[in-house]
Amino acid sequence: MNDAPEDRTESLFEAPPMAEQERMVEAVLFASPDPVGVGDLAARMPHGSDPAQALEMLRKRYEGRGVRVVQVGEGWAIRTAPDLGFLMQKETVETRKLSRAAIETLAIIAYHQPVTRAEIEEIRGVSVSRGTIDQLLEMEWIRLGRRRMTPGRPVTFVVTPHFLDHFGLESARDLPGLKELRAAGLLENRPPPGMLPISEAREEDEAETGQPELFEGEG
Amino acid sequence: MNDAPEDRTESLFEAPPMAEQERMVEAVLFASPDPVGVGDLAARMPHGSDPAQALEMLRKRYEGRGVRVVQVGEGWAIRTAPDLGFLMQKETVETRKLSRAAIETLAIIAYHQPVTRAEIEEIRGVSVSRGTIDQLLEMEWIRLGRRRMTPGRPVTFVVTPHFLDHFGLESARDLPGLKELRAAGLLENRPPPGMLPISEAREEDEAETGQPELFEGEG
Amino acid sequence: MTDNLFSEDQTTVAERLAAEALIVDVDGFEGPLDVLLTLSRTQKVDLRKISVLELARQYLAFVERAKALRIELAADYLVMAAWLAFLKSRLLLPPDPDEDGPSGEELAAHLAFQLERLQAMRDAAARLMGRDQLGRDFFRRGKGEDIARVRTVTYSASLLDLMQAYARIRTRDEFRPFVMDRDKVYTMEQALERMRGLIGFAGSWTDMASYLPEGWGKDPVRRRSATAATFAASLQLVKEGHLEIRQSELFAPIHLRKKDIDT
Repeated sequence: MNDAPEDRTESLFEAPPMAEQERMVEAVLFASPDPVGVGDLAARMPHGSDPAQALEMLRKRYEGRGVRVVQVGEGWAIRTAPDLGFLMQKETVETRKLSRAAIETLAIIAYHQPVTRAEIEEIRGVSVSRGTIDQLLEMEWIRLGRRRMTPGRPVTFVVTPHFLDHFGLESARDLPGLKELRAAGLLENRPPPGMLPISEAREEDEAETGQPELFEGEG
Repeated sequence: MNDAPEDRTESLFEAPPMAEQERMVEAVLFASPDPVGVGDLAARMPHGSDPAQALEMLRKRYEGRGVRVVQVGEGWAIRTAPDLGFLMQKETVETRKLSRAAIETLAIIAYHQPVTRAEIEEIRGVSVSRGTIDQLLEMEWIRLGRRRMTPGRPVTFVVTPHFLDHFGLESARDLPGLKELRAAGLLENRPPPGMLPISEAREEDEAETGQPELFEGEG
Repeated sequence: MTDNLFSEDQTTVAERLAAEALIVDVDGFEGPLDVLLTLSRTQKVDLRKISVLELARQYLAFVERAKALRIELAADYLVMAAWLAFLKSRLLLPPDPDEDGPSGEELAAHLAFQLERLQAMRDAAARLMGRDQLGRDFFRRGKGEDIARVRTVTYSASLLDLMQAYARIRTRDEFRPFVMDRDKVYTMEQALERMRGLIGFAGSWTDMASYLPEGWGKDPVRRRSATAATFAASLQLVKEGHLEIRQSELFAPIHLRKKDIDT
């Protein structure tokens, strides 16, 4: 994305000084409610600019301020400092409407992604209603991932940048307690020894239906 | 929410330190969709705060940055620095296919020029909207020719050098004739409509088809 | 804890109340695994050290009591009960050397793993929801400055497009765009309008066929369309409470009657 500064001097159009680039990144991030990718920044800034470095400078500058420069997946955004939330007029938060099933399903998708519906069902020990998945899809917190290369080619689910933005996560790797859970083996898809009723149901599901018909044309 | 500053513990009513107030103003201005008045700020901030002073500090802090604190009417807002406005524009060049109506109209003008609008309508069998003609004029692919010396003295249309340039033609006479169109398989469904040149075929057309009832309501 | 493994009477009143509540609330549970997880809490130990045997006993007792209270349990609860009964016997009896398959310990370990994993996911969900959230604790820019899109549209057309367009015009004579023949279609809106004017007089049961508009009864295509529209309109009027409709048997004539407002 960014050329080394030396190469640039050869170029006809010299990139603006770093301080100026920082201002530019600042202006663009301030103007945008949604995260902006580094590539997008580069496309808007003068040729030869180094948005990544400008971003890093800007991030440092806003440390401890009322707003912060945060990374959201592949993008960057300015968000108010969480400790000042009390000053804002609260929106009615959508999360209130989320059922326990939806919250658990969301967590399972986030921690186990990419994960199939059958796997979610095995972990929860109960079938996942279509409405739950639909709601999460509608909120754009999850999306369809690749199909799993197993019989029935079931679709998988993964979380979105929108989800990361909502929960203030740089990436899915920053989910709280992820390392510990992995270390404890709790994110493994451990095959049951013999026949557990729940897993049995799941295998049946995958083999027979995998419910691909519900998601047709989406993957 | 952290109540970190020690001052606050002393008295319920002691205002937070100025730096903290500045953070608050920063966050509120950022998150608010509309400019925020000083009174509004005071109402939201802890008792005893001095939003006017905090605003002034914040305004100074942003001097020369990519965004500025500006007064808008009675309120205050954060806005992009005027010299960076160019970053807020995204230039996109969109290439669109010419509409079917436009390309047909253009073809008729090219093959039959100079041609009046009524003649175009006769040949197409449907009315030609003003927008279509305007679009072609704007693209400078057609221009007005001489008026026809017939009752009403209607204007005629001809193609421009710009048109020839775009289609790689030296003159409109280079356009492939009906015979060649047929040889190329573009004209198959019809027995030869008489002779080339085209103008003859055109007269025949006028006589045969017409479909005048479709012309109605054309300005 | 081990004391009350085999003597149910020693459970405390509180525990028994909790168990009762469990059954009454069975609808509130998200499946058998959820029940097992809830039951396992009474053991008050780390999930990794849980006694699956004790858990199986509790679960079976739960199902028994549900039966006694005539609470219908969903099939998967009963499947789990059967499986746990099987597991219990495997855990209690010495292993049969002739039998294949996983040992009782292996099965118990997996169940414990499932419970631990479910609990871990619940904790993770709680931690996730406990995080600062956008629009609640931190905020985005209240009003984004719209990126002005300076859009330059250029139109393209190739010589081939031009020629094809011209060829299309010159060959259009045989071509007639497809248009639905509407003169044989009677719409529901038309039927509805007609029927609204007529139902006031339909005090007694009348064959729906008599409501067909004049001139639509002979041609079969027109009759079909009119019948369908009239029937749809009748249903609409029934729905609105203006009309009653009946049919004595399959394919019998459909009768309509004005609905009395009082009844």
